[in-house]
This record gives sequence, C-alpha cells and structure tokens, in this order.
Amino acid sequence: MSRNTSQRKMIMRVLAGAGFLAGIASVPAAAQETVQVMDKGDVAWMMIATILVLFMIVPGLALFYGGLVRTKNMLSVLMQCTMIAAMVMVIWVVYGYSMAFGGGTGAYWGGLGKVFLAGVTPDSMAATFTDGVVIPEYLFIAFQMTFAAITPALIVGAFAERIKFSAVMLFSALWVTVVYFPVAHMVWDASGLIFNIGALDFAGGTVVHINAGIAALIGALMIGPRIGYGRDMMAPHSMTLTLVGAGILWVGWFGFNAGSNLEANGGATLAMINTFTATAGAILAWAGLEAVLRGKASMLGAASGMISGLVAVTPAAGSIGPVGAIVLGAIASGVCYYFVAVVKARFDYDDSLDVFGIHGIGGIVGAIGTGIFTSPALGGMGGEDFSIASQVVIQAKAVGITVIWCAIGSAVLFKLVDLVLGLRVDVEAERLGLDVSSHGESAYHS
Amino acid sequence: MSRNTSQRKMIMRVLAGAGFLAGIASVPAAAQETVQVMDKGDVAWMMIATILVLFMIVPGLALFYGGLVRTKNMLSVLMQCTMIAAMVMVIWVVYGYSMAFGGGTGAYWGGLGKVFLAGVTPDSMAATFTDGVVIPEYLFIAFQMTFAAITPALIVGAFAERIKFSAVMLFSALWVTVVYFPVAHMVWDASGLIFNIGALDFAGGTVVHINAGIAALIGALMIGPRIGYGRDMMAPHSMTLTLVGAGILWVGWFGFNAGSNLEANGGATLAMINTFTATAGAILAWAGLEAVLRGKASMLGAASGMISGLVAVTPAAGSIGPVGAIVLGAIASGVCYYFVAVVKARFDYDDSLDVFGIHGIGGIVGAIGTGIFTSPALGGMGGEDFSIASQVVIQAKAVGITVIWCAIGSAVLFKLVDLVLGLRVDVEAERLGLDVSSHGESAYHS
Amino acid sequence: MSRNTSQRKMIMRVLAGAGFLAGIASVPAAAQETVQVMDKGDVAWMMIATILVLFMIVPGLALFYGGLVRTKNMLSVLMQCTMIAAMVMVIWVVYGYSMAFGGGTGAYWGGLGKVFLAGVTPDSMAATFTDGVVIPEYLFIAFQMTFAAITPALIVGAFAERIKFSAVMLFSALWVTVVYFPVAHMVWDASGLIFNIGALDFAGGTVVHINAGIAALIGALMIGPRIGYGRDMMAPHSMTLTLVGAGILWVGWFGFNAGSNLEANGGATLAMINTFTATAGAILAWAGLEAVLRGKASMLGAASGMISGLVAVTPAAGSIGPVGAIVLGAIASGVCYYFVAVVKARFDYDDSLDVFGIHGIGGIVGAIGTGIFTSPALGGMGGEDFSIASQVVIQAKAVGITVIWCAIGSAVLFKLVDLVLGLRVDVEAERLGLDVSSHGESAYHS
Amino acid sequence: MKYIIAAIKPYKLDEVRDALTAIGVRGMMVSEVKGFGSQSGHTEIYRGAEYAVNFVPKLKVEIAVPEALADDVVDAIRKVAKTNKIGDGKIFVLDLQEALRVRTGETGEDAL
Amino acid sequence: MKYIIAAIKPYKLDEVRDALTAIGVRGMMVSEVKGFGSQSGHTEIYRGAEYAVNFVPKLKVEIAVPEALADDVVDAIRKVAKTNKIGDGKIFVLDLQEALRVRTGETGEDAL
Amino acid sequence: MKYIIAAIKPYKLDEVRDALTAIGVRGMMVSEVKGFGSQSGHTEIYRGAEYAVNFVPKLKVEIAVPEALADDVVDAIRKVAKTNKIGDGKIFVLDLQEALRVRTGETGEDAL
Ligand SMILES: Nc1ncnc2c1ncn2[C@@H]1O[C@H](COP(=O)(O)OP(=O)(O)O)[C@@H](O)[C@H]1O
Ligand SMILES: Nc1ncnc2c1ncn2[C@@H]1O[C@H](COP(=O)(O)OP(=O)(O)O)[C@@H](O)[C@H]1O
Ligand SMILES: Nc1ncnc2c1ncn2[C@@H]1O[C@H](COP(=O)(O)OP(=O)(O)O)[C@@H](O)[C@H]1O
Repeated sequence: MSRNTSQRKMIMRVLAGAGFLAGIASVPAAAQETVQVMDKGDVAWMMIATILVLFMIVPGLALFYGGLVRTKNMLSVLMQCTMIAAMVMVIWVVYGYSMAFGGGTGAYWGGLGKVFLAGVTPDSMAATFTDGVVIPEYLFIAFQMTFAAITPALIVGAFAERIKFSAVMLFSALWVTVVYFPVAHMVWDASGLIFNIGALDFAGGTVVHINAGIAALIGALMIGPRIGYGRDMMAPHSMTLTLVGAGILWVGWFGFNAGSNLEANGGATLAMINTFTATAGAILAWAGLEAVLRGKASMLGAASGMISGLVAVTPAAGSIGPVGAIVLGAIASGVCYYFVAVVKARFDYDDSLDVFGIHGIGGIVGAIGTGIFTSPALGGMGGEDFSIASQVVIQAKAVGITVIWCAIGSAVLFKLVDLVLGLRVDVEAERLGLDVSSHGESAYHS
Repeated sequence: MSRNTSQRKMIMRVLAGAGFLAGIASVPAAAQETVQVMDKGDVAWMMIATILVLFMIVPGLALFYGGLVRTKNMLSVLMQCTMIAAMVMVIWVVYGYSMAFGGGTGAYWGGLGKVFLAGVTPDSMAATFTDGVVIPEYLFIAFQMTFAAITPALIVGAFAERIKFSAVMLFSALWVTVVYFPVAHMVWDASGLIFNIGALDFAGGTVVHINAGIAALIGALMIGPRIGYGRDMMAPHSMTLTLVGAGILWVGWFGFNAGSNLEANGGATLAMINTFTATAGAILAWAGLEAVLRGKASMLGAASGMISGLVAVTPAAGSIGPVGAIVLGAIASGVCYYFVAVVKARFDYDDSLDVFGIHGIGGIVGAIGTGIFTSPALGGMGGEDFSIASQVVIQAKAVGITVIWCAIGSAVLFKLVDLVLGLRVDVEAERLGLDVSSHGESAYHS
Repeated sequence: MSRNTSQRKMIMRVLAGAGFLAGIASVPAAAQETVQVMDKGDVAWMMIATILVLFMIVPGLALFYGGLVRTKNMLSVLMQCTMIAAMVMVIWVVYGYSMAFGGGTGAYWGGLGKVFLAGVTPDSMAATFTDGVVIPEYLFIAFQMTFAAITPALIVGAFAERIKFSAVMLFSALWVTVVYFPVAHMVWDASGLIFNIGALDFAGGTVVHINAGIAALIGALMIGPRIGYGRDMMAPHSMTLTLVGAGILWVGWFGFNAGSNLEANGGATLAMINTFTATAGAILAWAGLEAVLRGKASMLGAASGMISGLVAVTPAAGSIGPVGAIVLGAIASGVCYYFVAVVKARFDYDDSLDVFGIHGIGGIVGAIGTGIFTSPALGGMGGEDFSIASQVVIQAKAVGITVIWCAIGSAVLFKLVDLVLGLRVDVEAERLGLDVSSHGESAYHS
Repeated sequence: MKYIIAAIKPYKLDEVRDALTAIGVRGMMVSEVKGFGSQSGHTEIYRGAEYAVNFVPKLKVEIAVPEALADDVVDAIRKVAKTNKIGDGKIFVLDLQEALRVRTGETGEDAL
Repeated sequence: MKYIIAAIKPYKLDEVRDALTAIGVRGMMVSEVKGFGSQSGHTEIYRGAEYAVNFVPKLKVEIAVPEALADDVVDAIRKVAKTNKIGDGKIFVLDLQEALRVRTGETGEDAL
Repeated sequence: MKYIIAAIKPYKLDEVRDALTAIGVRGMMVSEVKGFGSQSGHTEIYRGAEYAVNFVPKLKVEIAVPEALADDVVDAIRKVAKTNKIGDGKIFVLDLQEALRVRTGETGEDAL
C-alpha cells in the first residue's frame, strides 16, 4: 500500500477524476474479472465528505444568504434553501441520479436505467479514480445528491426578497431536470460531451458554480430589481450570520473538494491544502484591495473573498500546487471584487446577493485558471507534456458550452414559471416582507 | 475485504445491531480464540460519529430549543442542555456505562462490573456487528455516552420557561439512572428484555426518542402550563437559531444513525442515505400539508418536519430502503403535524416545545414503521421470511414496555423532585424570565 | 493489526508524540530501509481533524469572542479572527512550516529548507508515532497550519474593542515568526530545546495556550484598558453566540486533541474520551462553584468552564485516564474561576475576554497536571517507573521557558508595532465602535 | 385634545389595548423603554464583572384622545394595569394642540 | 415653539427627512414603535399556536420647531408621507415651552 | 408639572441618572432613538452598495417633574451631558397637566 504515484499518474488521475463515474456502469461486468477493494478509510472519509456538503446547505448557505437580506425576508431565504434541498433529494432518488449517472452512454444524459435507484443495494459498488478501488454506490449516490441539492439553492440569492415561494420551487424542480442533471452528465460521465473534450473540473466548477451563476444572472434580469433598490437602505440584517455561514461553507467545502477525490489518499490531501491556501489568498486579496482602494477592509469583503477563493479552487483543487492556489485564489478574488464593486454598478440589474458576481465570475476564473496552474511549470500536477495554451482552450470550451446550455435553459424556465405562477409577489407583500406574507412567520420576537 | 453480504445477512446484522453490545462482555474470553481486527477506517468513522452526536447537543439541540423560547428564557435553555450533558457524561463514567453495558446478564441492567470504567484500557476492544471486527472500547463508551447525554436534554423542551434549574438537574440525574440506563440495556444488550423479544431499533428510536417523549409528556402534565399560556404572545424569539439548530441536528444525526452501524461499510452508507431521504420526505410532507391546509408553508413547519423525519428513521435507518424511507418520513411527519397542530390543541397541557408531539409520536410511528418498511416487498433489507405482521407486533411490544417503564419512572421522579426541591420557579421569577432570575444573566445586550 | 501496546509503550508514544515530527526529516533516508505504510483510515481521520481545527477558528472562536463584545465591535472581532487565520496560512506555506518543521536540527528553529513547501509533493510522507506508519506530508502541513492559524487569533481577546486593525495584523505576522514557530519547534521537534528536556505536551498546551495567554497578558498591560472599563456596562452583546462558539470549540477540539495522535487508533480514542470527561468535569466545577459562592450558576460560567477544561486537557489528553481527566478538568476550572472572578479584580488591567485567565492559567494548570495525572497510580498511562515529582519539574521547566520566551518576544513586538503604527484607535473611534470606524460596516440592521 | 403617555408592565399590553378599544380609542403607539423608578432592577455578573441593571423593561403607550375621552382613558389604563405590585407604572396627560390624519387630511378630533 | 410628533410608514423616513431639511428643520429624533390603528395587522402561526399581531411597525418622528415653522413641517410631512393607503400615519402638535442645546447652552428657538 | 424630554449621548446615561437622582428625581423612561442634527453620521459600504447613515444613536430620556424641580433637572442634565463636542444633545420642556401613579392612584406631584 506504499505510494509511488508519479506526477504523470497524478494528472491522469485528475483527468479520470473529471469523469469519475465512468467506471460505475461497467462495474458489474468488470467485477467478474478484477478484484474490487472497498477500503473502510475511503468509506469513512466519503461519508464525512457527504455530511460536510449537507452542512454547507443547512445551515451554511442558508445563513450566508440569510444574513445578507433584511430582517423581514430572513425566513424566506432559510425556507427556500431548506425546501429546495429536500425537494431535490427526493427528485434525485426518483430520476435525477439516473439522468446524471444512470449508465446510459448518451452525450447529454444517463438514461432512465436507475430511476428509483433500481438495482442498487448496500452491496453495489461504484468505481473511484484508482483501478479496483471501490466505494458503496449508496455513498456515491448520497455524495452526488448533496451537489445536486446545493446548486439550485445557490441561485436563490439572485432574486431574494421578492420571488414567490411557489415559483422558486417550481423553477428549481425544472431547472435541475433541464440544466443540472444534463450538465453533470456532460462534465462527469465518461460518455459526456464536455468530459470528452478533456476539460478539467475536479469538484464542480462548471456544474455547480458557473451553472448557478448564469442561472442567477438570467433570473435577476428577468425578475427585475427589488422595490427601492438603489434608494432604500438594504444593508445585511446580520453580518454575524453571514460570517457564520461563510465559515461553515469553508469548512464544508473540504467535503466538496477533497471529497471529490473519492479516496482518502495523497490526492485528497492535495485538494485539502489547496482549499486552505487558495481561500486564504483570496481573503487577503479582497480585504487588501478594499484597504488600498477604500481605506477600510470590510468583514463582508473578507467573507466575499473567502467564497470567491473557494469557488475558484473548486475545479482546480486536485491538480494545482498549494502556492499556485494562493495566486489563483487571489486573482479570482480580485476579479470578483472588481466585478461586484465596479462593473455591476454600471448595469441596472439587481443580483441581490451577487451570485453571478461571485459564483459565475469566480467559477469562470477558476475554470480558466485550472488550465493554467495545473502546469508543472507553475507547481501544478500536470504531466511533462502539459500545454497551458491547449488546456485553456479546452477549459474555455467547457465554460462556453455550460454557459450557453444554462442560459437558454434558465431563460426558458423562468419565462415558463412566470406564465404559470408569476415570479414576483405583489408590492404590498414585498413591502411587508416575505416572512410574514409568504410564510406567516417572523424571524425574531422578544 | 470485498463485500458479499446477502440480504439475509443484512437483516441478521440488523437484529444483531439492535443489541450490538452483545459481544463486549465476551470479548476478553473470545479474544483467546478468534482473531480480532481493528480497522482504522472504522475508528476514524466512529470518532467522527461520536463528535457529531456531541455537535447535536451543543450547539445543535440547544439552539433548536433556544430559538423557540422567548428572549428572557434563552440562556436557561442553553444552560440546561449544556449542564445536563456535562453531568450525564460524568455519571456515565462513574456508573452509567456499567449499568447499561457492564457485562452483567440481567434482563434489566448490566451490573456494576465496570463502575469508573474499571478495567478498560486503550487496548480494550468492543465487538461490532461483524464477527472478529472490533473497535476500541473507549470509543464505544464515548459514542454511547453521547446518546445518554442527549436524551435527558431532549426532555427539557417540555417544561421550558418555568422549571427550576436545580430541579431539572436533579431530575435528569435520577432519570438517566432509573429510566435511561435500564432501557438502553433492555433494548441493546444481548441479555436485555426488549432485545430478546426481537425488536428492531437501529439507532435508538425507543431508547432515545420514545423515552424522551414520554418523560416530556409526563413532565408537562405535572408541571403545568406557563403563565399566560394560550393568551400571551409566546412566539419563538429567533426562528433563525431554530433553523440553525435543526440543520445541525440533521448533520449530527448521521453520527447517530450511520454511526450506530459501528463500522464504515455498506451498511453505514445505507443508514446514511436513509437519513437523507426520510428527512427530505418529511420536510416536504409537513410543509406541503401546511401549504394545502393553511395556504402557507412555514419555516418552522419545515424544521419540525425535518426533526420528525429524523426521529422516525432512527430505528429504521439500517433496515429499510431509501424509497421506503421517503415514505416513512412523510408519514411520520404528517402524523406529527396532525398531532401538534390539531390534537394537542384539544387537550390542556403545555408541552412547550412539542417534545412529545415530535419525539414521542414520531418515535412511535418510526418504531412501528420499521416493522413495516423493513419488508423486502417494500424495498427493505428483511429476509425472505420477513413477516410484517409479526414484526409489527414485536415492535409494538417494545414500544409498550418502553412507554410503561418510562411513564411510571418519570412520574415518580417528578413527584419526588417536586417534594424535595419544588419543580417550578415562583411567579415573579417566571415573569422576569429564567435567565435573570435563575442565572443572573441576559442573553442579549447592545 | 491487533493491538498489543503495553502501558510502557504508551508513555513512550506520548513522549515521542511531544515531538511527533521528529521523523519527518529522516523519512526520505529511512524510506530506503523500512516499509512505510499509509493507512486510509489515518488519512480520513487526520483530514477531518484538520477540518475540525479550522471550524474552531471560523466560526468557533470568532463567535465565542464576538458574542462577548459589545454590538459595535462585533465585526472587528470576527474580522480579526478571519484575517489573522488567512494571513498565517499564507505565511505558513511561505516560511512558517519550514521554520517550525523544516528539517534543520537547531534547538530553536527548523531552518529554511522547506520555504514555499519546497520539495513536498502528494507523495511525500510524514512520520507518525508508530514506526513505519506515515501520513501524507501535505496533510501534516495542513493540520499543523491550523494550529499556527488559531494561536494568534486567541490573543486578540485581550485587547478587543480598542486595537487598530493594522496593528493587530502586523503584530500577528511578527508574533508567529518570532514566538510561535520557534516555540513549536522547541516543543515538538526532536531537535527542539523543550522536547529534549522530556516535557509532555500532547496537543499544544504550551505552544498554543500558554503562548497565547502570556502574549495576551502582555498585550492587555501595554495597550491599557478600554474607555469606561469598570464603569460602563460592557456585558456580552450575545451570550447565545458565545455558547454557540464554545460548543463549536468543544466539537472542534477533538481535531486538536485526538488529531494530535496522528493515527486513528486506541490512543486517539483515549484522547477523545479525555476531551469529553475533562470538559464535563470542568463545566460542572465552574457552574458548581458559582452556585455555591454566588447562589446562581451562570451560562457564561458553564461556557468558561468548558474552555478551561479543554485548555487543561490539551497537553494531557494522550497520557491520562478518563477519571483523572474529570479531576484535572475540575481543578483547572476552579483555578481559572478563582483567577478570573477574584484575582483579576485586584489588578488593574483589562484582559477583555480573559485570554490570560483561561488560556494562560488553564494552560499552566494543564501542563503541571499532565505531570501528575499521567502517573499510573492516578489512572494515567505512564510507565511503572513514572515519577510525578520529576515529571512535574520537567513540566514546570517547559512552562518557564515558554513563558519567558513569549513574554519577552511579545513585549518587544507590541512596543515595535506601537512605534510603527500605534496600537490603539483614537477615542472617538473607540466610542463609535470599531465596526464602523475600522471596517465601515455595522453588524446588525433591521 | 389630550396626549396621554403611560408606562406599563410589558405583559399588560394586550389587556390595556383591549380596555382602550372598548371605550372607543382607535389608535395608539407603543414602544419599549427602560424604566427607572422605585422598582429596583437586578444584578448581572459576567465572569468577574458585576453590572447593576437599574432599569426595568416597560412599555410606553402614547394615545392622542379627544378631550372628552381623556379621563376614561386614564381610568381604563389604571384599572387594567394595576397589580398592586411596585412598578405598575404611571400615566401622564399633556395638552394636545393639533392632530392630523395623513391619509385624509382630517384635523382635530376627527383625526384621532 | 412646537413639539411635533408624527407616526409614519417606515420606508418613508428618508423622504420625510429630506423634505424637512429642505424647509429648514435642523434636528429630529426617530424611534421604532408598534402602531395600532385602523390598519390591521396579520396572523402568525407557530406549529399549533396562532397569534394575532395587532400592531404594525411604524416610525415615530419627533421634531422641536420654532413657532413659525410648525405649519410648514406639518405640511411637509403630510405631503411626503401620504400614499393614500390605510396606515399612512398621523401628526400631533404639542406646545413646547423651552428648549436648550447642551453643547452651547443656547435656549429657545436658537437651540433648535 | 413639567415633562422634560432630553436627547443625550448613550454613554452619558449613567451619569445623567446619578445626577438626577441626586437632586431628587425619582423616575424616568429611557429609549433608544436615531438622532438627526448637526452631528453627521457615517457611510457604510456592503460590497458595491454604499449607504449614508445619517442618523446617530442617541438616548431619549423622559422625566416628569414637579414644577419646582424643572430648572434643576435641566441644569443637571446640561452639566453632565456636556462634552463640548458636537452632538451633545438637547433638552425640551413641555407642560404636564396631570400625572397618576397606577399602583396607588396618587395624582399630581405626589405621583412623580
Ligand atoms: N417621574 C417619572 N417620569 C417618567 N417616567 C416615570 C417617572 N416615574 C416613574 N416612571 C415610569 O414608571 C415606571 C414605574 O415606576 P415605579 O416608581 O418603578 O413604580 P410605582 O409607580 O409602582 O411606584 C418606571 O419604571 C418608569 O418607566
Ligand atoms: N390616537 C392615536 N394616538 C397615537 N397614535 C395614533 C393614534 N391613531 C393612530 N396612531 C398612529 O398612527 C398610525 C396610523 O394610523 P391608522 O389608523 O392605522 O391609519 P390611518 O391614519 O391611515 O387611518 C398607527 O399605526 C399609530 O401608530
Ligand atoms: N429640533 C430637534 N428636535 C428634536 N430633536 C432634536 C432636534 N435637534 C436636535 N435633536 C436631537 O439632539 C441630538 C443632538 O443634536 P446635534 O444637532 O447633532 O448636536 P448639537 O446639539 O451639539 O448641535 C440629535 O441627534 C437629535 O437626537
């Protein structure tokens, strides 16, 4: 069991990692021939990684977002995150897993072979990056389920404080079906379109963050700004909760990134240290820029930098080095800062919690940056023949496909939901706040 | 190490699981003969499972409950949860572990052979479900300690905002001694009364939830309602904290449920996925019912559904399938909703935070449901000869014994504590709030 | 893989543990000869332990401290914890790891052989306590990085609510360089000064807690009290957040203590159970003392006891027994209580959040207590020839060296920073609160 | 017209409101205040730091009423707010010169 | 001098402040109040427990003004705070006998 | 009788209370207000969004006093609240027509 992986093997692993589910369909067949080993250390690690991603959703993301809205809309945000996650978990079991990883060999989806998790038992195993090393398929299903559950919840930040609760639920159900499951298949399945162009996406930069960011932008544009946007005080009702949420997101993100390695080995620890250093670099960069440009470093800046860095390192975590990660994080953070504080102000849309500005922009910087910092010349794990130029082109293609698929899909779905249910609550309800008007509750009493 | 567990083995494992400590007493003897293997993957998993259950207590449960009380009683709830947990941990080391799992072969308790953890060293091993697979006994002790610590803390929700601090401490110390340790022995030890009737209780549905729920009901009845109950505004002071607490409970519950498998293998991953899907089903059910019946889905409803689902899947997690879990969660959630929103209002008691309505009722539905959904016809892991009818009868018996033992024990103890210390604070102290009157502090200042 | 560690081996392990990195430098050489085994169970455990220590910093420590300050300074505390952690992580990668564990054989530092983590790859392995058992070096680096990141963040409690943000950043950068890295090398490296006198410090009682406590005391003395100290109401703005932070610290501390074992085996589970029982004993002791002496047990008392117990058991976790841990925790808690509630009031300094009173005093009691409770006569894991008297002398020496090094270093650095930047904000800024004056934000809006 | 300001115990609010609407009062404003008076506060200790909390939480109720209703209002509050325990509160009556309802522009007693 | 007390809708505060400074008002105090009036509240349900929230959040604005400015102030608030929806608020005018600026010791209209 | 309303800097509350009890005041009400005046506020930025916070936190102290004590009260507050920095606050004196202590039914100056 002593390790002797060469750098060359490492980059191959990473490439394999991008489509780590490749092996599942063939497992039953392959099982006849090779010995499959399930290591309890891997199982222990992947269980905790799965739990960590749930922790990111409730209470992590819920608090990060919730703290940023006004008191009167707090519960609506918590509710949306919770309900979307629960709904997508049920959908995942019913047909989502099958659409993404059902064993079908189409370029766009995995077929319906595993609806209702047909045929999966506690003995079913799923392949990892390493030949012959497997983990229980239930565990793989659960781990991937948490990714599917968090992604639509990320989007809600774009139209917080004004969307109808029924609309957000219907949109999310449609969106995971039309956008998320196909893109997950395209990126991570061996038969998937984007996988086959050779894109690197270790832990879901395209599938999760760019996807969510683009849908958020479309949503913000189509739903329109909040009443009083740009005039009324709309400062975060609790920066404390936002920091708590951001901290939980950081903690949980190790499940995301180091968990995407599927095994508890040196590769996972590389993803882990990168998830530390990229984030640290990004925090310092955002706060540093503010200190220089505004004279004051803000806590929301530090938290925003934190998330930018985490987003950017997501696709890169398994293939870059820890010093490269500091630089990648810092760059992504700077770009997001510039976008959120300068560019956004020039346009007239209200992406209330900057989902596009941080997840979309940060995700794109991360995807491109992965093509750069994986280079061994920059301390990355790429092989000797790694070419930054050609990998960047591939990464850009992956981004392009995701953006187009997601933008069109999301626009159609928002329109559809608008026709069926209407997207916005009425003016009185928005003034009163969604907590009371949509849920009949208030967040705080004395 | 490749897995070849058949369904038949699975259900046997489950049955064994219900009394997973069966092996401990015989370990020293058995050690002579069979090879015992400690896998570091199991140790890693069980350590984290143990930590997760602590996380459920502080800050999980403390916040879930604390958010639901009025500001002036916030600290009293946090304090009760913290102090009960600390006290029970010490009691556990002194005589609790021995009473529950001390190696004695009585039907009701484990004797005093392991008071002060006599004879346990870092080399002592405890059996798991699988022959020859062991984990350090200190780990087993710590894991079970967290169960003992959280159970009496669950009860305090019933009489929050009016009980004397000294009374709650004395009651808890007596209650774990007279109710919890014996019931734990009865359910989980191979010599235990309930174990020997063949009841399935994977992670403590009877021992933890029904037990706590019944004690809570008795407590609420004997202590009487809060001043102003049914007239004054008693809305939760922070629904935000309640959701944070609920989210942490969900996250931590994987330690509870998947941890009860004692090994990091396919069985644990089944318990894990069920703990996701049952909860998701339950959240959707409660919120859905509210949406239909009241016109508005509430966040407290979603959180309440979350806990109902978690309670219901606790005994079932290791033996039902993930789709069955969705259904079980949804049913339990619906029943709890009906109880809390309709039935309870007809009676005149003040179970302030619905401990009985959620843990008691949810626990009973889960116990019975385990007898149903374990059936292979419903996707469960039961063997071919599994009979729903006969298993349900066994489950009902287990519930019955627990309810009777707990109800009588709790009633006597409440009476006793009332005579010795008095159960309630005086009217002025209750008006002023327990934080200032009992602890000399206020939760919030500016 | 069956365990047969004798008590004698255990204490040797502990001694080795105190300098657990001893092996790293020689690994490349040794690798030629002995077979190195990386167990995925260890990797899984150490990854989660590392994540848990991050969780202690944000949001754990940030909330524990943040809850204790006034509303107007909340964000400054959250910001300081976050920024210090991020900055130290970058410094760690750049030169910190090398200074502490760079392979150099000086008594005071590890040299510059590993600046920018030179030479470390995902295949590099670091030694554990057990011969031939290794973990990925990236993992060891990340684990130790979290220790380096939390220690300076602990100090900020001493001068909260009045320090300049730039000053705290500069001080922290200098302090880890001049104090933390050298002391870490001295205590944990095989060539280190304190290691070689035979001191027991399982998880960093000297390096982390005494170090932070002493720096805090110096800081509080040099910066002076807050405006209105002793006259104005300065009660915690949210005891709720303080308890949440304390709970997270407890949860995360298992990463600290059981993680310091570097392997997921019986030794880690001993450290785990001690981290439960010492803390439980300490909680009961502080609250009990308050109940007796003041008539009311306070929640802040319980939380303070919790931290005191955790601090005290840190050096001792791997070598004492669980009953001894209860006693050690209770004693440390009592001493800290006496110091904070009685002794401190006699002096005229403002250690705002009692960093010295809890981490400094608790750390010293723990260091000495480790020399006592490790004795097999008191249930500890020391060998038959363990002598309390001689070990206590060694422990006292270790404390003495740390105190002197840290006190001098800290005093010089505070003076330096005062000259360069000034330590305090001006009176108007302090009155207005650091959130608005230093960061341009407010923690709460409606 | 009169402008009546009353300090009451917080848990008496619902009763006071009911009593006032019963006699024809159609509007009021309520705010949380820290009251100082003969009723003593309490002490809080945070670790070593002891703080005397001299203020007691009260609600301040403000009601603009027509001249004719003023005495009834004072009586109604007095009856309902009274518990005979120290800290029951006080009622102050000021002269109100003009009142105006923003929505309609009504003035004087019509505005109340 | 007059002491003017107005209850307004919370989101109107910035407009009211601007309107008042425009006509020469140089100071005011604003506080959050629970308003009771013709505008009805809402119902909240927590599990089985239903609570009628009879009070509506309002802001109370207090302004001490010179005699000459009083009518303008009332007019300004009225114009800006009006939305023609129920609950727009009310304005009350009391007589102010004396005013003093702590910093300078100025009294009377100079102090406003 | 007089009804005195003062806006003060928050950290001056304890001193003001002590000064008032020293001259015989036996009750008061304190509430948190947002003050607007010559003292300027500050700016807060949240990511790209900049908000001018024009209001400054102040405490409003309300004291009903016997006629004879009114001037002393004004003087006492003035002395203690003064820091000579902008934003020290203001004191307003209104006429109080009637006062009543709920617990005892005492009226007039006895009620204060
Ligand atoms: N002179 C006063 N001016 C303003 N408010 C007062 C005055 N005296 C009392 N109050 C208010 O009335 C409340 C009750 O008064 P207190 O003296 O405590 O009780 P009691 O009226 O029963 O003697 C106080 O908390 C305070 O809010
Ligand atoms: N008599 C009154 N005394 C004091 N405040 C009042 C009075 N009547 C109304 N208010 C205040 O004015 C607000 C608006 O009054 P309301 O009756 O709801 O609407 P409208 O003025 O449009 O009829 C109330 O919420 C309350 O704060
Ligand atoms: N005309 C006014 N009406 C009501 N309150 C006022 C008025 N002018 C000032 N205040 C209150 O007094 C406080 C201090 O006033 P400000 O003009 O800032 O300082 P200064 O009195 O030192 O000139 C304000 O914040 C406000 O709360």
